[in-house]
Amino acid sequence: MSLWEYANPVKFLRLSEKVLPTLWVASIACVCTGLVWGFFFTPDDFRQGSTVKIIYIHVPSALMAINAWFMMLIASLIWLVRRHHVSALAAKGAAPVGMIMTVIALVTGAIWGQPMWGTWWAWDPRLTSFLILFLFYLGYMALWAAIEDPDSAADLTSVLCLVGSVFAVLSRYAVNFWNQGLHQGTSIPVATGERTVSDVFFVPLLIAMVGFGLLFVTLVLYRTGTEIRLRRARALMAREGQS
Amino acid sequence: MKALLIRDLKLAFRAGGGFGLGLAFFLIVVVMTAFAIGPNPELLGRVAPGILWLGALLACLLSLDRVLALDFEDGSLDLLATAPLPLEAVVSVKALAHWITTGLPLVLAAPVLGVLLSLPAQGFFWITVALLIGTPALSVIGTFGAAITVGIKRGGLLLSLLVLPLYVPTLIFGAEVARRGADGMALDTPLLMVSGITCGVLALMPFASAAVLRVNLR
Amino acid sequence: MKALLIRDLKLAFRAGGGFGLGLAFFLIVVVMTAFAIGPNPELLGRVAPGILWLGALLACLLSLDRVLALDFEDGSLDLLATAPLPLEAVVSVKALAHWITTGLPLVLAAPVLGVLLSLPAQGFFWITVALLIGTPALSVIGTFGAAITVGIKRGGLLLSLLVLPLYVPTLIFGAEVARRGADGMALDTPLLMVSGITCGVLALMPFASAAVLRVNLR
Amino acid sequence: MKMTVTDLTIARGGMPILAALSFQLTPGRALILRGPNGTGKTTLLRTVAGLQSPLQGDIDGAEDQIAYAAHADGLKAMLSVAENLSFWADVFGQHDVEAALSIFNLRDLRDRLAGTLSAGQKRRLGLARLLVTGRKVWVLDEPTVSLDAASVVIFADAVRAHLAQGGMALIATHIDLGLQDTDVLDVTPFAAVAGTGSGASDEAFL
Amino acid sequence: MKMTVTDLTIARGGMPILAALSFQLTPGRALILRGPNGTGKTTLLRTVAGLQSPLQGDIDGAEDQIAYAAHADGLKAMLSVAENLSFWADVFGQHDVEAALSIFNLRDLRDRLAGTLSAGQKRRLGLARLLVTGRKVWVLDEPTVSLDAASVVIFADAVRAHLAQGGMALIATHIDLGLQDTDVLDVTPFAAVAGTGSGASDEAFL
Ligand code: HEM
Ligand SMILES: Nc1ncnc2c1ncn2[C@@H]1O[C@H](COP(=O)(O)OP(=O)(O)OP(=O)(O)O)[C@@H](O)[C@H]1O
Ligand SMILES: Nc1ncnc2c1ncn2[C@@H]1O[C@H](COP(=O)(O)OP(=O)(O)OP(=O)(O)O)[C@@H](O)[C@H]1O
Ligand SMILES: [Mg+2]
Ligand SMILES: [Mg+2]
Repeated sequence: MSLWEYANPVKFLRLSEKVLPTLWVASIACVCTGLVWGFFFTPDDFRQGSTVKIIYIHVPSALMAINAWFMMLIASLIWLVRRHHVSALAAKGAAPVGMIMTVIALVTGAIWGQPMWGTWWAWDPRLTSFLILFLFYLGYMALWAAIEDPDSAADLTSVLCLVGSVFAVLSRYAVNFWNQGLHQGTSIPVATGERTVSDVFFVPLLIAMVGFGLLFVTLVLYRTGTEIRLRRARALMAREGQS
Repeated sequence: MKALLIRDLKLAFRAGGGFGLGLAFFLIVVVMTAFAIGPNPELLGRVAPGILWLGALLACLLSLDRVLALDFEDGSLDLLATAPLPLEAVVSVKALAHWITTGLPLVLAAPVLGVLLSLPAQGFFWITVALLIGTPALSVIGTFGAAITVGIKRGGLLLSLLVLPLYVPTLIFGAEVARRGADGMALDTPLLMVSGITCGVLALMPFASAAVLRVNLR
Repeated sequence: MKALLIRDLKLAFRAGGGFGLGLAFFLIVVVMTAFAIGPNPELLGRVAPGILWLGALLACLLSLDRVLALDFEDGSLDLLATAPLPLEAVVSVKALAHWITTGLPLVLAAPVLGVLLSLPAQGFFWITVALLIGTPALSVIGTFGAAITVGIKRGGLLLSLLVLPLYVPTLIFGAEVARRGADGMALDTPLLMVSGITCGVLALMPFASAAVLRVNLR
Repeated sequence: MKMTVTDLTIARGGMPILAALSFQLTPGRALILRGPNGTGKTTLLRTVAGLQSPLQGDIDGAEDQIAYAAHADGLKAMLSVAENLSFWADVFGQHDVEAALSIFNLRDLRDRLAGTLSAGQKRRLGLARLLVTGRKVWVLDEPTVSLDAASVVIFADAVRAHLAQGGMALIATHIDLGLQDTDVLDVTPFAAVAGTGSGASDEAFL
Repeated sequence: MKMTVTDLTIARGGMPILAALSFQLTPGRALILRGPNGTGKTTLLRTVAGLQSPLQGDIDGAEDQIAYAAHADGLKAMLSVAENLSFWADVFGQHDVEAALSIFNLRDLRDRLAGTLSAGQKRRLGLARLLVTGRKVWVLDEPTVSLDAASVVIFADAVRAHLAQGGMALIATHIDLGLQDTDVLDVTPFAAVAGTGSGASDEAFL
């Protein structure tokens, strides 16, 4: 049995209905532990004071925001190549989640920036490229909203997602070139060999990130399910109207 | 009239025209400006009020060609012209709908974008006020432009050509209010001017628009 | 193909779409900015390159919705799709026509407007070069946006929402070239990047546009 | 009350195309306009509907009486059939659209977006609009375009019903509508002879 | 060479509307599509013309053979009649437009802007376009809309001439075109029954 058989909406629905409850519990648990631990059971940073704790929301959301777009990119490719409705709908369902994550990253970042850099916003490359990412999310969702016929919408948005990704990467470099910023580089071990954050901060951060990851998966599965049900209702109604 | 307003709002939302788009465009213009001018916050801060006004203006502009042209193309305008309600009412309602879907959101969004352009703290209140008073004028004047160009297919560019000069006074005084507000200077004169322009325009423009529209329909 | 190009140019001129309008809009945007920012020449001089790019960008944008939508509405696109020439060729020709009627005039006009914004002397050459290299990319990317939104009536606003983010790299590097040129700094990196983007886009975009267009026609 | 058109001269693009045209609409009767393509029927109808002003002559008893329907149906693709109809009903101060919907049997299409209708369905909706205007004088330009036989009959019945209630109708058409005892006016003989278009905007230059 | 359509299923808005449709176009003969409004004629024609892809079945011998003419004539209001026509001639690699102009007697309108034509004149121009494509298969959607009797005859003659040269024609219409010995296909019986639309995009969700 191949993974593809879950490309069948009905099968997919059944599966997601099975796993969703556990996913909900797990993700919420992780997020809560991560945040609570991070907020209440870690010492204040000697330099940043208690403001450092915002990192437990900021970083995970930021990462998820990027990953969401990756996931959409892959889903779009699958739709274009194999034309599985589920993947198209998954991309559709992921977009709002990703956008919210982006907004959270932006807002928490801004809040953080006030004490750290003494400004709500600075045209730092990473910040800026996040703003651009936000714009891409906006356009993508607006396009979904603007087209009635679901299949055309799926096709168009997928192409937009591909082209958009290319330009997003380009923009990232452009922005870097345009302005070297004050935002610190990544220091997650997976990203770079050594780390700049001590374990005390790092463990809860890790948990929080896992939690956000799970939460993202949960939300996407959930939203995809909703989209599928909508399409199903639509199909049934059409059948009614026809016969 | 109520029916017309409701319908226009409905269309604005369904056809992906309304609210969101104008805002997004506003946001983009601001971001683009930053890219174009460079990240230097002090410099950005100085041009911020002007740029915000410019962005609002362009966002209005871009949505103008939907105001009347759509109804003209599908014949709705002909039918409305033979309907009981006077064309003056029609254009006013259209302008109102345009303001609700475009102007109002811009007003609400302006402060947020002010942050992006590192607008001086005391500027936020005044840019909002200036836009709140100014944008209705933009919509009404814009509707006039739309009425003039309604015959021309995709007259968007021509439309903006006709309208932008008419926007100059509003822009100048509006930006002045915002700038002085940001620098904490006295600003009652420009404020009065903006309000004056808006009131005058609201009172008189609809007749001009209706007249022009009649010409275009025949 | 030649027939198509000639026809599009003809239409652009007759329907009051081409040449003049884009230019005029460019001019107006620049003037408006001057108004909005205030008369301080030193400040203007510093933002001049960026503003010129911004103006060019918006002028392109505003004329984009005429590129394909008109032909879609009157059924020409359906007929062209059944005609011997491939859609890739059609969109390329359309982009070319758009550039000739919009981009090219802007390039020629930029130096003149530079004077209005008191652009530093050594900046003139480079702003022209930057625009000359950059604007084709704008037209081609824009055509892609037009192809995506062609089904949507008066999708002008949505169009710009989709296209502007795609313009970011071109804008950044283009403006960088202009700014560095004005400040007399080394500018080969951004220049290379702009050229690179333009070439890449010219080579690949038409296929994307054609694909999208096919979807919209069905 | 009746509607009288006396000694009318109409122009398109500054040149008169129909001259010295006079006719009358009486309650309960329909007047069919005939004439080859390009004689000026559409222009005439637009003039009668008050959408353009005549060069000469006058039209009495038309103001606020006319429901005009032309090639463009004034439908919004993004509104459902019912929404489209009830909008026009509101504009004309009417209320129920059910009657109109069922007469032109659009009942099962009521929640479909107008943009997804077929040519004939669109046209039916456009005609249903006439019923919700509550106007006495129908001015119709080729109403049966792209209607199938059945729908043409439905339309004819609608017109008959309208006339029966003392309404009037001025209809330009190329095909037979199957309406009995209607007056027919062939506009061909009234074609304006070059130069007679006194009052045409360009005359002044001659 | 002939054109064969076998076991075709077509859809609009994700639901099949015509199913299991098969027919053949043979040189020298015209096939008239009939059926009430909304049965799917337009959709069928668009599919045959390759403007949308069928759910099932295939269409042979159509590629680069088809001249399609629908409700929208693809005319540019700002181009003169002659310019409009010669543009399409160029696109299809043809050259003289005089023949077409005179057949649909548009000679005296040749320098008029297409935007100022009357409905029927526009339509005549749209049909004249067919002659300059040099394509063998004409696919026409309600070609005689808003044409007067005389023009309908002209059109019928044009079709006859085209067939006589070994051309083919697939025509959807509601009114009689006065073409002799044509095959008629009523699409009503092929209306897709609910659920049979295997492959329809939404079927997967049921
Ligand atoms: C709105 C503004 C901001 C945005 C969009 C933003 C975005 C991001 C992103 C995308 C990451 C990436 C995760 C990674 O690659 O490691 C990140 C991490 C981080 N950001 Fe921000 N950021 C913003 C503002 C700030 C501010 C003001 C601070 C405070 C100084 C800050 C501190 C951090 C830290 C400490 C990390 C973790 C980096 C690491 O892995 O060590 N950010 N942010
Ligand atoms: N701007 C113009 N300049 C010159 N002639 C014009 C102009 N506009 C329209 N005409 C001519 O006016 C005449 C009347 O047009 P109209 O649409 O009224 O004809 P019609 O009777 O409705 O024809 P049809 O039956 O085809 O609809 C046409 O011959 C048209 O060519
Ligand atoms: N998006 C959609 N969703 C559901 N049904 C649709 C959609 N689009 C079109 N239809 C239906 O498809 C059917 C076929 O339309 P089509 O235009 O092919 O009919 P037609 O035979 O050309 O009718 P006419 O003779 O009126 O032109 C119509 O009943 C229409 O309502
Ligand atoms: Mg007519
Ligand atoms: Mg049809």
